[in-house]
Amino acid sequence: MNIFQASNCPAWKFLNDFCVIVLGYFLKKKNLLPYLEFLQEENGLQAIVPVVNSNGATCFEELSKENSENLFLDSKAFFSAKKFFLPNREREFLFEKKAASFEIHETIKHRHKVLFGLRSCDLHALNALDKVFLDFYGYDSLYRNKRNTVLTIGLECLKPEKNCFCESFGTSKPDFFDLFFWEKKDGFFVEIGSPEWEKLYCKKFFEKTRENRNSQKENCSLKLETKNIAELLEKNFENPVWEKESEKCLSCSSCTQICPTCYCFAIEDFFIPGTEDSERYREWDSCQLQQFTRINAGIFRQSRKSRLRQFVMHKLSFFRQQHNVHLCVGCGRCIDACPAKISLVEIASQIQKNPIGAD
Amino acid sequence: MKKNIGKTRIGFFSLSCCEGCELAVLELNRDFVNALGFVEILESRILREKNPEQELGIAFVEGSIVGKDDLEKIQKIRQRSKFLVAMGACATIAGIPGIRNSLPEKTKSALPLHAVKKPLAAVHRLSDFVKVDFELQGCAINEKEFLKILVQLHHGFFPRLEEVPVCKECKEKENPCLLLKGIACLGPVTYAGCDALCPGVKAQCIGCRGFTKDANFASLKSMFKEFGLKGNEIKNLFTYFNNNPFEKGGF
Amino acid sequence: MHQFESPLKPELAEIIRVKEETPFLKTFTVRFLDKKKQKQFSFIPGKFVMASVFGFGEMPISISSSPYQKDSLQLTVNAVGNISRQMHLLGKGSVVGLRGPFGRGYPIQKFRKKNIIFFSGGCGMASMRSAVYAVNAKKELFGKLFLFHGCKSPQELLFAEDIAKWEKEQNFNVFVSVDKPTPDWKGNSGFVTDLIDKVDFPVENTFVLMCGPQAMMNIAIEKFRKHGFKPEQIFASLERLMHCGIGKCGHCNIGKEYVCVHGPVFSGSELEKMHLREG
Amino acid sequence: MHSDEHFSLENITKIEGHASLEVQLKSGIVEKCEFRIQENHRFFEDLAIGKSFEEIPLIMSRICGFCCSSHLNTAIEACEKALGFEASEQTLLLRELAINMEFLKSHALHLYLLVLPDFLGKESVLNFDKKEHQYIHDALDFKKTATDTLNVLGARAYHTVNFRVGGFSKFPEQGQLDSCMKGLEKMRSKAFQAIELFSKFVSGQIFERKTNYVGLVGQGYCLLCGSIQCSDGTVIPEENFLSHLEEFVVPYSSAKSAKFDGKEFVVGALARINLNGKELCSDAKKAIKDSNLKFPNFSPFYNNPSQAVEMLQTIDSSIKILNEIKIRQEPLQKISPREKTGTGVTEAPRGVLYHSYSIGSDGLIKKSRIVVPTQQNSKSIESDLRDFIPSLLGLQKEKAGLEIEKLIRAYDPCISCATHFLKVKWRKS
Ligand SMILES: Cc1cc2nc3c(=O)[nH]c(=O)nc-3n(C[C@H](O)[C@H](O)[C@H](O)COP(=O)(O)OP(=O)(O)OC[C@H]3O[C@@H](n4cnc5c(N)ncnc54)[C@H](O)[C@@H]3O)c2cc1C
Ligand code: SF4
Ligand code: SF4
Ligand code: SF4
Repeated sequence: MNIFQASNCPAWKFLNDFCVIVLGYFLKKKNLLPYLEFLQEENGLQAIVPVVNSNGATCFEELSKENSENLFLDSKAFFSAKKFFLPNREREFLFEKKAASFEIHETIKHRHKVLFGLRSCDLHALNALDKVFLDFYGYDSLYRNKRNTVLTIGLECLKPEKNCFCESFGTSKPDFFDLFFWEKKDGFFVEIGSPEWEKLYCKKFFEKTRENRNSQKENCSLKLETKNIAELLEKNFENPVWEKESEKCLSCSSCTQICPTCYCFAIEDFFIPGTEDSERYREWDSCQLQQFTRINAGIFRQSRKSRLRQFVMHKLSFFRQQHNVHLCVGCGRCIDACPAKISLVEIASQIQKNPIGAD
Repeated sequence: MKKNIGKTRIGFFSLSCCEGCELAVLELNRDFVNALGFVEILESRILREKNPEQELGIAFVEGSIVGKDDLEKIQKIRQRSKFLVAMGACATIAGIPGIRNSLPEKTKSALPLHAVKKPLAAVHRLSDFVKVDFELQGCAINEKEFLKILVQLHHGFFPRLEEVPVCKECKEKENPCLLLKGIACLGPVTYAGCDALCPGVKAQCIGCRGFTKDANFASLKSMFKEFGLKGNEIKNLFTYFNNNPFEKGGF
Repeated sequence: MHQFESPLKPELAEIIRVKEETPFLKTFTVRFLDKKKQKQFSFIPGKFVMASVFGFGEMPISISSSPYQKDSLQLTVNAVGNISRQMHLLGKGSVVGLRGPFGRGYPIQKFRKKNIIFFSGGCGMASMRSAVYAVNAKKELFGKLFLFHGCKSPQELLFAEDIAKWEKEQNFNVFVSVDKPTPDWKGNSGFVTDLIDKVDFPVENTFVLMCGPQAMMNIAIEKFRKHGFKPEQIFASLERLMHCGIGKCGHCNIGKEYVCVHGPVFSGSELEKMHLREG
Repeated sequence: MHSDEHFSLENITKIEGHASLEVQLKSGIVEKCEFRIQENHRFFEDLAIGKSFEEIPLIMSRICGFCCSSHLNTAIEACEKALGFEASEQTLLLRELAINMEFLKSHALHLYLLVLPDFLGKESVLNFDKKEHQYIHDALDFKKTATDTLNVLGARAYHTVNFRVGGFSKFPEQGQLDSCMKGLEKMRSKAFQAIELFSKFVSGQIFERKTNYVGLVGQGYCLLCGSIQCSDGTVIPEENFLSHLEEFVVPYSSAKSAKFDGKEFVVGALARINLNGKELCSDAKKAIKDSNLKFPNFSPFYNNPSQAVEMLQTIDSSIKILNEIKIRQEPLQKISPREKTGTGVTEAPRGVLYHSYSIGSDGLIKKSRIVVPTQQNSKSIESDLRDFIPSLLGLQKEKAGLEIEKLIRAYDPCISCATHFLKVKWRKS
């Protein structure tokens, strides 16, 4: 694995957490775009940046002449950068019919990318995905190949949005990055997070600095008590809150589509028209849809209640029991995106207020 | 060893509709010409002069059932085809012609129904009268979806409608959600497959692909009321396309 | 940069024999085209493979042959949907894809010197047969053996020949029940779960292995518990939708478990903690 | 065919919709000639009642798959006039572009897929041999260029979604429009070939019948707005169209026929060039000259080469629009309703199309009225056949039938549209 192991190393963590002065550089704000263009042109990386797209939504796109004016740096993007690791539709294999047999061609296509503008929560989300796709009963090569060719540049969040609650999960402090840009007056303090960072180094724009990375981030107004939440929810599987909240739920699956850590996918085969060859695709799926658990004997999570519960419980309880981290990084995107205004923070705190079997 | 499957014999038929779905198939362009390599179009009133009635592998039928002659026609088609695919909103959810079903009683009774030769009391989708093996949704249909199911059926794979709402594709397309802006959108209750076409151009989904079985109408309607929509506005929206007399999403 | 071989990549395997078991079930004997792969392939009963019919998709199928059968393996497939129906159309010489074995099988090692009750319903017999074979091959190592099997009608009785053979064997108590018997059916009729109350079996030192529809297993577990079985004595194999088989796609998730990697065989004590009835 | 013959063509194919013909010949004279439109009514005029003006265009688009954009834009025009709203210049240009592309698509499909097999002596395009396959590719290429542009403009080629009363829900992006232009430029040379091809087919044609031609005339080769002109010299504003139109029921058909100022008339490509040929672009004029076409022309068969000429015309005028336009994103105007009636008249590929709506103060439609081209032409089709059929005497029946169908097809009748707008009083016998 190429991700810098040291970021997980306790000594390094100690240094980062307790020393105010960290090794780093300074990048002037006006140099940001030239720097990204430099990475694209000189270092041969595909630069992915947060922009406002033509429909007015904020999302990550490849930097180009057209969208360089639409760079969006005010807060986190509405749509996360998940699609660069888990595209919503991706070919796994091509099965070529050869006489009576087949030849299997694997999709190996990836460009070296740099993802700029990931917020602290986004970086933590990547870490959660890594747990599933890099070392949980084996790895997934499609993800792994992409992950290994992506460099990350984080960006500090100064002002949390209304639905942000990253502090509750401790995901407000960045971890697992190659470079991290801390907002300063007319520039960024550039913190180094991995040995890979050299690929992102640019003598022309990076200045030596005496600045430090002191964060001016405001606190989130939304809070969730996360201590013991996994156990609490497990005990409250039959809490009436689920039924009540799910009455509003449209089962539109927006929450799972937009969540930077939701990773479930479906695999399907398609014939190539006019041939005996076929392709195997993987596509985002969602636990909010009935088809998600349909087998011959029936649908296991038929009711809206059980599907909504699966989403929240997977985030706050199940994943925690499997991997020791929550599958939620507190970005609040699912709350932003829900047309029915269902919030997992709200559900969890309602259960905290009125647990069943409290004794 | 797998047998050589040969060419699939298909036919296009239209009942009462605008015939846009059959034209939409031409949107496949080169793929359409290539498809002629593995299918044989035996019947099509637009493309063929002589249309003798014969056994078909797949019959693609567009249009809704307005009169008894439509009904007789579809029953005959059903008899001689192995698969029947309903094509487009008219055939799957009664569509625009079906607005007739949702007219106020007064207007409805004043309709010059005798202008239809053998009128039925309501406009129907195909599955009300005959077994439909697959429904290609949309007004007009999505040509890529058409090709997909044509190829699947050709190979003996029976496609099935999945309960996926438009919102899923809307999110994949990274459109800003209209419901969040207080615009009434039927995306959450409508079958996906159009690549969230309408929200993609900032227009609300008006449900041309039909309502999912899993739809939560009560919640959506109360949301629309909160947006300030009046009763008849909500009804108009829900019955834009979804007008089948037996299933109208609560209207 | 080093590329990683995909764990999702199927290995090619050839169908060398097809046997029609019942109108909807066929047993396919398959062998990897790659001889080395075939040689390396070993599994514990209860494990499954992901079988691809190219162009149609991939599905989890339990291995129904004996783990001691080395030159090939058997898959018994129920034609219920697209992939399985297409598989039924394949004949000798057709090439399919296989991945695996995946999951956790029955912990047969633990059962030495113990009595075993095999309890299966419908095509759950597929994975059960492998376990029976494994145990039966070294019968001397185990205690008393019981087999309960239920199916809808005599016509749908799976592996009738095997069952007939086992019936004749010593130390092997076989009970088959059909839901809807035909006039010429001489065995038990009614739900197989009813047999639990009718048959005498030891509870001490006995393990129950279970595979079948979830509704059947729910009742059976309840009944066995009533008869004094402890949860640790029961092992059941669950069925869930699976797309990847390696704990990534999320479909088979139940609580903290993934059926494909933590199961499909779970012990009764694990099952008690799982949310099996979600509604 | 004998001089005394009764025959009917059931289910005329390769036209848009369901129609049939019944003819009675006696001593070489056509005694009865009934062009029957057999589509079932879908009552579009009634469906509009009670819908809001915002919904109307999308509903009316579904009248016909062949000319959905025309119905859509005509309905928008009618609603906007009723509401007293003036669309921005950019919006109007894009609408005009859409109509132009609709013409290109519709004409190409009609000429290559429905008409051409007749002239090549083939049953269907599906029976074209290898050499003739090129025609299918040409047809699809024209269609693709047009629908690609419509896709950019309206998100979908058929039943476009973002043309709205008040403008566009979202304007296309400049970059996409530029690539449309490239596509159109590539098709220009093909359009010249098309004119040559289809004028060849009519070169020996002697049948003609003088009649009246009606179309929109105004600035340029106008399709979207102008005043209505008749070849007899009458010029009237759009709103008055209906008062000059006399509609009447024919008992055998499910669609009404119409007369203009008491005279039967023809609309469509031929009518447009006959009336407005001087406004064609210079290349179209040159192509007309090069292929020895004469306008004004009174042979209905000349409708086909006229359509081919219009293909070039629409390509050129689209390129002109695309050259001019620089997209600015404008928000969709929110229009407050008022009580009034508005009328929209445009040229659809098959001729003059008329929509009129009375909107109430609540924004809901109270009354609607639609007149479509084929309905206007149906009387002429019959008269042409009356004159034409006697010239076929002595021909084999099958051949005669084919000639008759050729003439009907030359009109490019669009039956789907034609039936839906009439309240027919059926005589109860
Ligand atoms: C660990 C494990 C072991 C297994 N072992 C075996 C075995 O040994 N033998 C065996 O036969 N099976 C076994 N199965 C079950 C087998 O995997 C499934 O039967 C198989 O995946 C079916 O695939 P399919 O494509 O043929 O069916 P699908 O086409 O996926 O259909 C499956 C079922 O869902 C229904 N369905 C699917 N989509 C829809 C829809 N949109 N609307 C309505 N209904 C729908 C179908 O009608 C059908 O009943 C096992 C499963 C697991 C998890
Ligand atoms: S569950 Fe919601 S808040 Fe948590 S990471 Fe996903 S989108 Fe963000
Ligand atoms: S805009 Fe409509 S379709 Fe898109 S996410 Fe929102 S509700 Fe769903
Ligand atoms: S968004 Fe809705 S109305 Fe638009 S095409 Fe899709 S299903 Fe039809």
